[in-house]
Amino acid sequence: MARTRQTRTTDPGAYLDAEGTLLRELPDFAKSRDTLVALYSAMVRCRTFDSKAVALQRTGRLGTYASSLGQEAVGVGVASAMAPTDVFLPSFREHGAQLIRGVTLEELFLFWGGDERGNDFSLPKRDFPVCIPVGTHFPHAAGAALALVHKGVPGVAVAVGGDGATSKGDFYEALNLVGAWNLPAVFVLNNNQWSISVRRQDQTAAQTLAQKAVACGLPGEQVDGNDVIAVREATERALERARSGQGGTLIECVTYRLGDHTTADDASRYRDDDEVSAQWKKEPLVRLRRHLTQVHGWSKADEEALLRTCREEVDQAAENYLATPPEPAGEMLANLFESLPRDLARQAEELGDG
Amino acid sequence: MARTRQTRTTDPGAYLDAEGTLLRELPDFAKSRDTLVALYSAMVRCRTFDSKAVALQRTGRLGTYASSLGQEAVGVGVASAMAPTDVFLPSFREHGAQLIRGVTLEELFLFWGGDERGNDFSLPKRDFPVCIPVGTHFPHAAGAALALVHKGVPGVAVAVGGDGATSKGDFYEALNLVGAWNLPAVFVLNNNQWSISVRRQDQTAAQTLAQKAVACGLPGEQVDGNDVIAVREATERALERARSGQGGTLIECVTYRLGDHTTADDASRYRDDDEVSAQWKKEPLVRLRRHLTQVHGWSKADEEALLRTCREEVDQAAENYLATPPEPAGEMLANLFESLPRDLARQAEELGDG
Amino acid sequence: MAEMTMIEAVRAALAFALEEDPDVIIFGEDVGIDGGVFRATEGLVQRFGPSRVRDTPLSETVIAGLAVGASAQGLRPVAEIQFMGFIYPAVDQLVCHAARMRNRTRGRLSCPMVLRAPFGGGIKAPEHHSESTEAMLAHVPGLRVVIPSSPARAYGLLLAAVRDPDPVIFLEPKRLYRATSEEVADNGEALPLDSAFVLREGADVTLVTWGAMVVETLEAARQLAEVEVSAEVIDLGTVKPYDRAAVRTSVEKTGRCVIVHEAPLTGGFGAEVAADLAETCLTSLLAPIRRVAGYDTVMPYLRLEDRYMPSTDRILDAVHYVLEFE
Amino acid sequence: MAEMTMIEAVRAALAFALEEDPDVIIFGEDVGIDGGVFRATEGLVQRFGPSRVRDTPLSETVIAGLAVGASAQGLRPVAEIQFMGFIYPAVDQLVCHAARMRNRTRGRLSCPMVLRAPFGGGIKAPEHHSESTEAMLAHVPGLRVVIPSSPARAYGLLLAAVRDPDPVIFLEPKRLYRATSEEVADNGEALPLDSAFVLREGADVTLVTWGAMVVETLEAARQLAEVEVSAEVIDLGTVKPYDRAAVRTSVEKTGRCVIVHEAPLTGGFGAEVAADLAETCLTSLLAPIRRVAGYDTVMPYLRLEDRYMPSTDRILDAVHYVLEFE
Ligand SMILES: Cc1ncc(C[n+]2csc(CCOP(=O)(O)OP(=O)(O)O)c2C)c(N)n1
Ligand SMILES: Cc1ncc(C[n+]2csc(CCOP(=O)(O)OP(=O)(O)O)c2C)c(N)n1
Ligand SMILES: [Mg+2]
Ligand SMILES: [Mg+2]
Repeated sequence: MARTRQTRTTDPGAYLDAEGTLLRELPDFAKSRDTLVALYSAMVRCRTFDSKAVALQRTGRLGTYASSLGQEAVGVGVASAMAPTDVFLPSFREHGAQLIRGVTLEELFLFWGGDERGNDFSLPKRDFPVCIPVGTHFPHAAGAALALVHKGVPGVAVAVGGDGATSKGDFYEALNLVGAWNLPAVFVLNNNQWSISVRRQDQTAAQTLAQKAVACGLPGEQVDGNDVIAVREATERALERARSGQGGTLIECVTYRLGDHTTADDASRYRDDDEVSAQWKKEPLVRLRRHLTQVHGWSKADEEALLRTCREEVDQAAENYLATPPEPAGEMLANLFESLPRDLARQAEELGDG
Repeated sequence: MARTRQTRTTDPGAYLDAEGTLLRELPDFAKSRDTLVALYSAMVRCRTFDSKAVALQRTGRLGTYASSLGQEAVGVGVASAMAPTDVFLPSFREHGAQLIRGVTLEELFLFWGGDERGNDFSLPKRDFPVCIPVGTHFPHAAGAALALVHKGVPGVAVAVGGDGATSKGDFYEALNLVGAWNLPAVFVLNNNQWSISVRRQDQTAAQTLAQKAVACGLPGEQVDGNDVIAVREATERALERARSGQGGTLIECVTYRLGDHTTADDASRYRDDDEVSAQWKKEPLVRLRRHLTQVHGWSKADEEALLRTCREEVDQAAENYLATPPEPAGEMLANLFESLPRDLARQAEELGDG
Repeated sequence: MAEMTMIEAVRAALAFALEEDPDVIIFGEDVGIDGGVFRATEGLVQRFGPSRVRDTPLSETVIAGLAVGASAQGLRPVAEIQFMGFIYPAVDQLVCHAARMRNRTRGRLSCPMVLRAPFGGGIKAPEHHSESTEAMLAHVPGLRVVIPSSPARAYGLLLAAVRDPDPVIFLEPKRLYRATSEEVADNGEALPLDSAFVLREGADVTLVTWGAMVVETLEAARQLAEVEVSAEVIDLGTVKPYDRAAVRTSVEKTGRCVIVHEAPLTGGFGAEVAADLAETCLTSLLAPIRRVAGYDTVMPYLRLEDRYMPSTDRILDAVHYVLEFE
Repeated sequence: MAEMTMIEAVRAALAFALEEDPDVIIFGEDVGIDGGVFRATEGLVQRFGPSRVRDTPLSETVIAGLAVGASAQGLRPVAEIQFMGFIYPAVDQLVCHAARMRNRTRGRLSCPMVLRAPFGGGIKAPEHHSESTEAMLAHVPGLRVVIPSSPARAYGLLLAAVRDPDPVIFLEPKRLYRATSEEVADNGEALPLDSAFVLREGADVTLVTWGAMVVETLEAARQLAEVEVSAEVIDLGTVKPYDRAAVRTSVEKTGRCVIVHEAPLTGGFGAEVAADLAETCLTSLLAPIRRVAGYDTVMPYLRLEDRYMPSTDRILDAVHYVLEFE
């Protein structure tokens, strides 16, 4: 069992710069127009969902919502590298990844609208629901990885968390276990520079978040989290390592939260517009669109068609969500255990079916 | 605020090898015969206490006990570097350090004999009592360091824990806070290779425990934990850094647990005698005695006198402990709050004074 | 005197405490420039500086452990847990250290710390942002658990908590943060801990409650008055150790008792109140003791939240049951 | 049939479970070659191999979280927490995930996991090695809390826990591990969860208890029989959800009830049992309900431990009080 302990602490690797200029040779998958269009479309779809969700929340038709504006490349890059047999464990900002995994837009709306049925995914049957407590899903990823090994499934458990999550013991304990047991798990850090109002540099004195892997004896790598190609490429390599029995990897994706923390937050209380404006120049969609335009003949018409499709799809899903009546109240008890304990019969009766 | 992120991963630094041969130039303090004799005496005193405690436990006159046999250099090296205004936070195996800090032998016996008065130290008034849950005292050390800064006391909080403790989130979260807030705290790891029956290498894939500091952006250093001079020297440097506002340090002391985990454990269930015998050759007392003998004319008579003094002192303390009647049962309630809440009056009455 | 909401009262008490005692410090997630997600600490870092009001990394274990260490060394930390749903990583430090430092050292060290946390449902927040698990902490010997139910009580009890020589868990019903405002004198006067508040006197039935449920309970009492039923309403204020005498005295007078809390029924703190009455007031009881509580299930997501929360109607049903019991 | 102590019965049940279901795995601190500090897993790693029986690093949070993740993906982990005093870092994972995975995903994922922990006092162990905080966990909706009180019940209930489709906290009274032995058929037969055990029938008073206190309670019943008092002894077995009907039926018959537990009185699970009776059996009650429990303080170090633990004498005092009450 070889253990690499190298950690890149140089500038995060990117293939495309903010202008969409090629910085180095693309990995094979990124030479295909279809693949790049798929990645780009997934990011656009995610952003469309985000803005609809914020709009619904603002008009009182959705609960508190955490937008992934500006960070779409992380979820899309990670999930696009994964296989169906892998298990995905999202934090609350990985809509882009969930959509690629097959969670429907309607399910996402239901979840954020405060309906548990939004977690009853029709497709990625074994993916975990959104984890609201920060960082507690990293141990689950270790457990999922253990189950995959035990069942002989060649899958990998992939968990995504934020920069703030790296301060939680759960993150460290789980990463340490992944190292000690050489489990097929990949932990991805969506480092968007902020944990609500706390800056990345006030969260930890570590120079990079990737170097936290050193504490647990496994490789850590920092990539440009605004370059979907870089994210996907790093994830592919980590998955390959894990699948071939070489154990876990920590990937830090350096990006930026362009929006408020959630719809309940007002980021102008604690950060300058200037900082945000500067970051807008580096956001992930534009650079890929430029590359697509320059190299693959992506046209204005292509762009408009894509936006229209996404909008229609999202609007339709929102309508379906809004038309879904709440569950009967009895469901809150009916789903607690596989079968209702005798002790709860009276309460179930009181709650009734309506 | 300069942050060093260098971590030695070479062989742990030592001044004396197992034979007592000098490996490099001694630090100034270790050129003084008096200082070395004091260090040696403290280790002998600790070992004498250990064997008495084990004997008392075996004859049913003490509770479960954790001996520090073979690891005396860690506690003695660390505590001898500390100032009275520093705050010490021990795990359950740092009797050597506690004794130097001024905790009395009798208090130690009382504590291990199951009497809370053993934590009511007459001397190091602000030192923490032994921490039984593994690793939970590291956050306290961060808090103590914060209090020292806040009160303008030029002290440092020093916590010692085991190799097993490095797997706890408390350790990591606290070390991360020390890094992020640049607090005057030193975390010492007493790496005795075992966490009950779990080997150091099964605890974490990290090559060294010292390198865990990399995750938190502060310096980590590995020293030979069987060389009291090396431990003290590293601690002095770390204390100096902390006192001058440069923040915390992680020190890993590489040593070996020669005895059972506690008197409730039987280490022969999980490790070979051969391994233990080999380690006996490296234990910390012999090498310093050889050095004292070779360089400072430490004589057989000196040795015998020391052993006798220690034995007498320890026996006397044990007698005093055994002669101390248990507290009145009412104390268990009387000390819960500063003053007894009305609600507990009936229970206090029921318990009575006897 | 100034008109204050509960969140303003909390902030005023914190400012008063910071002002009066240099050893008082505040820390937690986003308590600095952001002023806390509910704005309890708004303006405090500007006024008292970042050494008194500090943002921590995102680690509840370390927040609690830091408070233990700092308080044991002479500070008076007032730490914030952002939502009670995230208090569990702090429980180990509370149970194993904060609650017992004084006992274990026979008074040599102690933990005069306060851990504040917004709690309870009713604001349609995301998962884990709405639970009420005061009973778990109220079972821990050595902890005080205090729950205010009005701006004035928040102000007075929080000051008492900060000045108390022992650890206090201070749970703030977030549903009440901005629900109403009242005149509060920002004069540094504390209210006594361990004493219940009789919010309304009555003769026919005793309603015992705490936290946000005080609202529904008072409303029930008001509606009962319309039908000539006189209900006494007791707000425990301090849940642990609670004012057993006040509850007993009331039930001895009324002979009937309904206990109301938002937390799940089974093992909720209402069980303790009922059990105490079943031991000490049995002969005064004219009817069974009813508890109106949350259901024994996970607090549902927001669409069903209203169906989970005890309502005035459920309280009235229980009152009528005990009134009509023969 | 073989004569077994409780620890042997636990081991036999674990071995049976490992044998019958390849998805059962065991992990925890020192559960491998060491066989667990109490030897519950002795010989299992040799028999089933290190992929079924694994030593974890020293991290209770990760032990619980690992169990959540593994069980949600189809394994049936039986994890060990070395002592209940170290369970608190696992509480967050239990409350926030294990207890609600099924509810939150509407049944898509669930956590068929068991968390075993030795608990309770009476063996003169060091600090934190002797507490009983079952009430904290019993308040959490979605968790089952099971406590055996004899070798046969340990065997049958543990097998039921492992086979149960939902999370079970299995607390083993360590004082009973080697206290007695009895014939246990190692035939894989489980005992029903959620059902109380009537250990002794009686007509004059109902004694409700669980865990190690069953010993003192049965002894009290024996002594009462000598003075012609017939006590019914009920062992809850499963504390949450508990068999309310069994307790009610008994108290309706006897009219008197004493509840015995080792945990501190206030907010202990005995409060729930008393509260339920105060609601449902008031008219049958001939006397106040007494609780005999640990004091509301930190479990003392070993020298005063005996003074803390509820004794047969304290139980008898309470029984005489309720018998003589008028
Ligand atoms: C354990 C826990 N503590 C506090 C919170 C409240 N909270 C929600 S998100 C958040 C910040 C998370 O920051 P980060 O991990 O960087 O993720 P981001 O929101 O930036 O994606 C906090 C403090 C929580 N959800 N869980
Ligand atoms: C949180 C916690 N879990 C489990 C235990 C039981 N336990 C006591 S010591 C120990 C091993 C500690 O190993 P290490 O940190 O290396 O210290 P050492 O005993 O070797 O000095 C364990 C598991 C404990 N005391 N605390
Ligand atoms: Mg972030
Ligand atoms: Mg060790």
